[in-house]
Amino acid sequence: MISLVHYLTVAAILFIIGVYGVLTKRNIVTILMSIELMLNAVNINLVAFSRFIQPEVLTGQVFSIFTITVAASEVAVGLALLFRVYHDYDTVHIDKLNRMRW
Amino acid sequence: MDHFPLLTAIMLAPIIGALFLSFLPREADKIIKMVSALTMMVALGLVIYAYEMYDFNLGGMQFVESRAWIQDLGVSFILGVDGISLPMLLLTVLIGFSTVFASWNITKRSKEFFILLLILLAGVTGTFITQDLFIFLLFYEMVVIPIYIMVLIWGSSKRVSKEYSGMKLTIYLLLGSAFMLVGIIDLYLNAYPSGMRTFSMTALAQANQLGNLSEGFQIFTFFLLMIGFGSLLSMWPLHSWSPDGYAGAPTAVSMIHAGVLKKIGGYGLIRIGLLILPLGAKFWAPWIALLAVCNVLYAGFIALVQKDLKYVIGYSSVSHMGYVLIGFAALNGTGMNGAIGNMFAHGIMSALFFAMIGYVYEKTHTRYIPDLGGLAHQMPRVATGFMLAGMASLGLPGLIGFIPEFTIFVGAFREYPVYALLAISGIIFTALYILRVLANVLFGPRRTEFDGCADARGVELVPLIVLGSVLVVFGVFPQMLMGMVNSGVEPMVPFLTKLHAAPALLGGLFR
Amino acid sequence: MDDLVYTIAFYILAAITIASAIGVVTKHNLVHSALLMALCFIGISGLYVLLQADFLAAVQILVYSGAVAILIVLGIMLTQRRSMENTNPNSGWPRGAAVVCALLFVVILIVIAATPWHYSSSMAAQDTPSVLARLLFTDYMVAFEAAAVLLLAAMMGAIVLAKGGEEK
Amino acid sequence: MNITLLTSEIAIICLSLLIIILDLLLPRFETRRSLGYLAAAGVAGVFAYTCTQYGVSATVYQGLFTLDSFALFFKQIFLLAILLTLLFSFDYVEGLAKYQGEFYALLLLAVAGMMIMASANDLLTVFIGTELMTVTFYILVGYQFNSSKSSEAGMKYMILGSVSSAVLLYGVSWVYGCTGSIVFEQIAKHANTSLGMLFGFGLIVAGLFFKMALIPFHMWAPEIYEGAPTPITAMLSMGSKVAGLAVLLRMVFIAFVPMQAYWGGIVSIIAAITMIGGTVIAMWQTNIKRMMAYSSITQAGYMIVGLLSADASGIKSVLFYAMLYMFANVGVFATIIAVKKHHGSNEIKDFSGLAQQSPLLAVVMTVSLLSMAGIPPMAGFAGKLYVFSTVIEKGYLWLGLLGFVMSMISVYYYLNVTKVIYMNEPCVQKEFIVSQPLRIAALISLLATLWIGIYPGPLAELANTAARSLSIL
Amino acid sequence: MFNEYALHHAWLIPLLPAIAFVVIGFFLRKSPVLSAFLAITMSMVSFILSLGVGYGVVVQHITVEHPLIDKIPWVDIAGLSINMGMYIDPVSALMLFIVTLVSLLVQIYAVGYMKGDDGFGRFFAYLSLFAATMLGLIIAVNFVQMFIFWELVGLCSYLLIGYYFHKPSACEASKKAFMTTRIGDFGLLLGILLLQIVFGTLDFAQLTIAIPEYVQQYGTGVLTVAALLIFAGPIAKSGQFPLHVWLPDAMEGPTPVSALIHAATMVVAGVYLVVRVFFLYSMLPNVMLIIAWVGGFTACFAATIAITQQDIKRILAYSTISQLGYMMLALGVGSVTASMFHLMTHAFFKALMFLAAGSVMHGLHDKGNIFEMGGLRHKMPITFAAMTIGVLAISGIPPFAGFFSKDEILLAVSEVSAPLYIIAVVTAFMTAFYMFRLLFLVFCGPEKPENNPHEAPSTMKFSLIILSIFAIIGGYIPHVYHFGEWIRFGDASHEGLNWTIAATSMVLSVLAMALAWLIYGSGKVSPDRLAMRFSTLYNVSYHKYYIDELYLWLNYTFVRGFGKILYWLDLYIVDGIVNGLAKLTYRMGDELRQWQTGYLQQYGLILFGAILIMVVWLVITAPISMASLRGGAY
Repeated sequence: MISLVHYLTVAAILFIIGVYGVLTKRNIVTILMSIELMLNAVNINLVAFSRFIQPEVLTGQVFSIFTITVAASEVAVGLALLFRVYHDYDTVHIDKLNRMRW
Repeated sequence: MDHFPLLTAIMLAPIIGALFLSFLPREADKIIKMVSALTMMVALGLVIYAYEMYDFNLGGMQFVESRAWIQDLGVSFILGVDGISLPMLLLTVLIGFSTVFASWNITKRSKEFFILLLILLAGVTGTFITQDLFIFLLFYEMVVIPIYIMVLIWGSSKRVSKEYSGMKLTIYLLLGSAFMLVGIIDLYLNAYPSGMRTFSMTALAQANQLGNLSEGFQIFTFFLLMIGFGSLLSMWPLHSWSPDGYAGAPTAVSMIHAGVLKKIGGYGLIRIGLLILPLGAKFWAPWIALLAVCNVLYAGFIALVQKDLKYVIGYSSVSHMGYVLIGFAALNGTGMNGAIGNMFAHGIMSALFFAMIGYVYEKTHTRYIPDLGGLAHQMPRVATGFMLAGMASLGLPGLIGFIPEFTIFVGAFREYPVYALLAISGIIFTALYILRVLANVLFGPRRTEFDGCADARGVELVPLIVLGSVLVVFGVFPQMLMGMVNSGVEPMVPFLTKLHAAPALLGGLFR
Repeated sequence: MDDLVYTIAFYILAAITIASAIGVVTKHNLVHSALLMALCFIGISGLYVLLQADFLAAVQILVYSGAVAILIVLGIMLTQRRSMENTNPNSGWPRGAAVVCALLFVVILIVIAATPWHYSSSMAAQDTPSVLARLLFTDYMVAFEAAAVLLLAAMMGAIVLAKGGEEK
Repeated sequence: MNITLLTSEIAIICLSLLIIILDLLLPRFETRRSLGYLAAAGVAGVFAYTCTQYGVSATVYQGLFTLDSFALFFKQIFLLAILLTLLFSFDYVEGLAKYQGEFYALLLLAVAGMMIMASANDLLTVFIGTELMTVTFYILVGYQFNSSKSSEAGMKYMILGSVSSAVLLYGVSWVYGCTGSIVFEQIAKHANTSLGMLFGFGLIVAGLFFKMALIPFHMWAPEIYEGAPTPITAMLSMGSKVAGLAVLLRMVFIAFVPMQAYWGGIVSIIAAITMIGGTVIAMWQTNIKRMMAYSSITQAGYMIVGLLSADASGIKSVLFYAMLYMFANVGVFATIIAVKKHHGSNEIKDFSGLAQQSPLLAVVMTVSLLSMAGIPPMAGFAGKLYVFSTVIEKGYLWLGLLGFVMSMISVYYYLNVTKVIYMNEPCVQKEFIVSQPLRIAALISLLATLWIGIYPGPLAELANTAARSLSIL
Repeated sequence: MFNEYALHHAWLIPLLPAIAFVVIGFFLRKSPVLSAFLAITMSMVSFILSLGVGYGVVVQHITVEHPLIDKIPWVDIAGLSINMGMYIDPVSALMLFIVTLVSLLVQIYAVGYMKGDDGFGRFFAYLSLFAATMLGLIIAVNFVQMFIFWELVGLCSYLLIGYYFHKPSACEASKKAFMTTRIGDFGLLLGILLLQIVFGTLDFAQLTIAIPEYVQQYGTGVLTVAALLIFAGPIAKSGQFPLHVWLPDAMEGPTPVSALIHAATMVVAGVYLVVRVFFLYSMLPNVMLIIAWVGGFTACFAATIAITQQDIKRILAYSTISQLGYMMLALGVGSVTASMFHLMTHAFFKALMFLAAGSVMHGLHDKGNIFEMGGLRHKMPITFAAMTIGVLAISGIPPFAGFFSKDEILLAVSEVSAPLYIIAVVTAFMTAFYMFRLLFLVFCGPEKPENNPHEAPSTMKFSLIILSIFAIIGGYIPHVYHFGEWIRFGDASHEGLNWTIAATSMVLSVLAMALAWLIYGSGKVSPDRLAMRFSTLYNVSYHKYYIDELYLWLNYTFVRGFGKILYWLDLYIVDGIVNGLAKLTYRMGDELRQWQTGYLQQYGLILFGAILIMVVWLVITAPISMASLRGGAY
């Protein structure tokens, strides 16, 4: 029987993969993708909770819709910033971005 | 007198002066100085008036003004002076007045200088007249920053850079005050239960009688206060800001700092430490006495080997604060009288000293003792000032320093014979370093390189005349000072007697 | 029987999702990563279906697998002018990251396991789009409007940034 | 359903839209200064309007959006912040290559986000408000097109910000899962202390701590502060941080009341680390904006101390502190902008001789910095007194002591700036121009800082009202 | 009546010179004539008043037991009240007389002596101040007043020794004088404080009553300590061993000063103090013995040094120390009369000798070495006569003043202790010897051609003559008119001479004179060869037993060394800790900022690490905290 726990576990794995991607990938695009993975993990969580805890009220799903919206706008802004960075630094590698430190 | 807010006027005079100055063009050098002088003259006049009008028979707080200030904290804007604060106030304006003239020759960015000076003076003035701890704190640190800036711009130093000494002075005192702040907050929170809280010193002073402050609490909180006020008073070993700081500071700042600011430490110890936390004071008094002896002897010995004039006086003032501390630690009426009197006396003499050093430095461009000599030939008036200050410093009778010191010794000897003995031996070392300075700077063969150095004249003489005459007049008629001080201390005497009778560490009568 | 199908479907979808997610962060070719991401999103939308969130599943496919994935690919196109080989390298502190992630994962698992879940026995809402719509335009009005403003801001910002960066 | 409660938010958003439209209509060669004035005037109007709303305590949309004195207080902080920021950044915006109109519009949208955060009474509105603010800030941080630092900062902020949003969301999902609701009161009703709840709570708090840039969630702040356009830096440190605080306060004191026993330890330790770390690192900074970043980190440390007391006086102290912190920031950033305009860079050494070139700004800078350091009679002192007296009352004497010691140590780096301002001679001998709006902003900050410091009564009363309106207390 | 008036206005006596000081100091410094005139006038009035006081004391039968006291409150605070006033009894009346007389004469003398000096006005201001303070000391009614003026005379001494402040040696000497007396004052102050603690009062009159009662009740333990501490003051002020070192150096001051302060008046303040508090000392026989031995030893010790000294004023200075020792000795054996008598005669003849020496130096352009002088009797007859009278007086040749007073002392000593008596007699012999040595070397023998001496101006001569008269008759007349009846404190006064003792001392004096003539006058025995012969003794004596060197070394090694050590401590330990803490904080900032590498992913790592820790913390503390929260909703 697939229960809430399964979904939560899938979401957790997805979330962790996202975190791992953010922490290790050098390419900003991948990092953005990893962030999307994290947000999707959240969505799975929300929808699963919505389904198993409160199926009659769709709060979790509503929340997910907003999450998706926000994620989309973040990606848009992120990519726009990516162009700027690429323009200024001629690279999309995050570890080249350390002109400011200490 | 019911209607005219005398104390507010005294406090506001410098602030208004500073505001006025800020609208003057910066080229109007003379006018700026005149305005500053006028401001301080008004303040001085008002304080002298207050001093004269103070009713000895009535005693206690007079000229009280009270306004609600911050309801939810229990802060009210209470001003008032008694026999303890009035001499301090007089000291402040006397020195303040003198500093204006001691800085008369400052031409570099004079507008800023005098604005800062007046703010500084307003801050110190406020500290002494307020009877509310919150307002006290407001004024307490108001002075730190002007001092720092003044050290930076107009200061000078030899052994260490003035940036260093200014920063050290500032941070050291602020750190000390951090402890004090915590202590005061702690006190504030515990003195009265929530809802009745107040910062009023008089109300807080009653908390102990009501039994709101346990002995352990008092001991702990007094310790915090002791760190704060002790570092301002340059209590050993919290003194090391003092010589460096004075060395770096311009004349006016050294005068005010050594003359008045240090006294806030002593004043706070008495007004806040002792009156509010008597059991804490009693617990720590022997330790304070011990540290006081360290102050006297340690700093005295060090002053002996200094080569920079300001360092000598810097260490000397540390040494003198030892007397104040031991007088305080005696926790009896006599010692307290002496401590307060000595704060006044030391203020006047150290200010005079610094003023004279300022002149010498201004004219000769050196404060290095081996480079100086025979200045009495070229500058007899400055030499006179030096002599006066030096003699007062070594406790010569007939000058202001003697009676307070004597009083302290009488008070302290009773409680701590051994400490007092050691502290009194300080008079020998004081004489040793003071005479050494006087001999090496003023006397000796005429040096041709100083022939061009003019003696103080005109307005430059004002500090010498004002401080010098106070030095002598209060020395010859000490009752003028001690009577006032005593009127403040007298009401404390039964309290102190009771404190002595209270069994240590148990609370007894004071529970 | 239904349960079994449901279970099998879940595991398949979960496997697709996770495998493709792993692929996203391990592939050395950026384009592959992007495509795998789209796959992952499709898998997730499948999970939504299993969770009876059909509207959301549709949105997921439209927005994520469609718009976002295309946006990402566009980003790749615009910034990656050379070969796609090895465009997605690791950097920095993979070991540290692995440790932190592993620990975090363990913690999450513990939390999942240790939390007592109170399942609701009531039926899932039917006709989710209309319920959602009602919710969006009544209770969550403020959030909805704010999200709209957010989208506007993001759009405007994206344009400004991209153009501003180009025409410096 | 009382839609008028939303008036100020709607007004700000409309103002923003109006500016966008006008920007399109205005001829190309025209400077967008007029739009700035319009924005400022509009904000001032809204601010005036909000003043009339005190005493209101009502909710709309099933309690998801609430307007009480607490929210109003924060809104006023944001409005004042943006108003003053606008005043001192006209010159700066004029220096931007283009898209000046959008700059104002986006700034207003960010403020709208903050205002929504202040009023939000459920996790979703909180989230959307936060995102509206942060996403706008991502854009604005990268707004300086001629500076690679700006784009770098924008990128980094975007990545870390999104990650932290994701973390926050993950936490939200857990809280939702454990309580079945996202409305604060409901959460409080259903709150338990199961691991899932704690986990979710932890993640949410971490996300908010990130917004407030508390150590160790602060790593983004220095770079972003340094790289961002100065008005944005100002708004980041005033708005973003304070908005995070607003949410945190409401959340912690309404939704997570049953978990009070848990946050004490964490908050006290993080506050301590933040105060220490921010202070000691700031000593080494040579860039004024970067220094201000660390400074604001430290300040955030002071602010969350008030959380520990977990009662109205604690909240009051935090509110009080937030307000004066805003004023101090205005003074500092106004001066930074003026100096930047003069010297073209943000190094501390560029402040050389400011005292002679512009005594007013020198004073404003000094007073503001010292207010942050908590030196009387500046406002910061009263703020610290409030904050630390509430926690000392709760027995955190060590924290109070640490706080005061650290604030005194922080004087070191603040004074280093003062030193440069006063001691050094001006290094560039050209006329130092201070525009009138900037002067006004600086003056307001100066007077407010001194006024609050000397006579904190009225503000304290206001903060008290605001704090008490958090109904659960 | 005048004496009534004088008695009740005795406070005017110190006040008038004080006024002179203020007026001269502030207004007349630039005008020599006016300042001298004012100072002398004031001194004159003071002198007349003190004559009136003396007369009043005699006719109104004011005795030591029943003094005339008048006082006003000066400081009145909790736990301490101090009065200022006047305490007139025969002793103080006598002292007033001596001091006003000598100071008047010295001022007159100084008009001539200081002529043309740059600081003429300053000099007279100082002299007036000194007169004021010394007179204030004399009429002190309590210890505090005594101490105040005690210190102030020290100040005047300091100022006047350092009068030629361009001379480094004068500066050093003045410093030394102040410092040495300060050490004594430290003891004095402690003693005073002890009395204040024990009795709650410092008033002489009250103590006179209180002390015997106290001794009866509690014994003498504390009082002994107090008395010894108080005696430290006189030791320093009156140049007793071991604090005598400042007095010879004090001769750097102008000669009138040496005459006035360091011979006749200030240095006897110590003696006067002991007399004034004799009510205390008389209770403590042990302390008295100590005083006697200190005095005796000092007398002899200083005489041995004086024998080899070459500077005219130094010889006189050591002689002064020696004579002061005599006075102390007399006090120690309990004879106030003898001590005060000798104090008076000594004031006359020692002032006379100093003034004469000043005249000599004035004539020789400030040359001081007696071996470079000679044959001055021709050119300076008046000075010669004055000096001769002084020498005869000090040597105890009748009928000069010294004979009577010295005899009184020897008599008193002989009754108490034989060893002390022998010491005293030996001292008397040595005194006569070195005094005649001085006389012969300076005035007899051949004239030195390089000297071009001239007699002193008339003002100087006037003072010399007056003092000569006093040096001649100052012993005999009091002796005849019952000095001992008048000034006594319970001790036996010796009416008439003990001829055995008188004859012994006289014979010894004559022998000493003869010996001096043999060596220095006639040149029969070469002094150099004697010096070679007893080179060790000679060197020790010539170098004053190396005590100065010892003190210098002690000061340098211990005081300054200690100061240096403490300074090091202050710089590197006390301040070092402060700076160290500051540096530590600063370094900590450096370490911490290294984390801020600019690498985003590191930031992320830290972020998630922190989240992890925080969450784990929450989860771990959950079970612990749960206990208190168990039973929550849901």
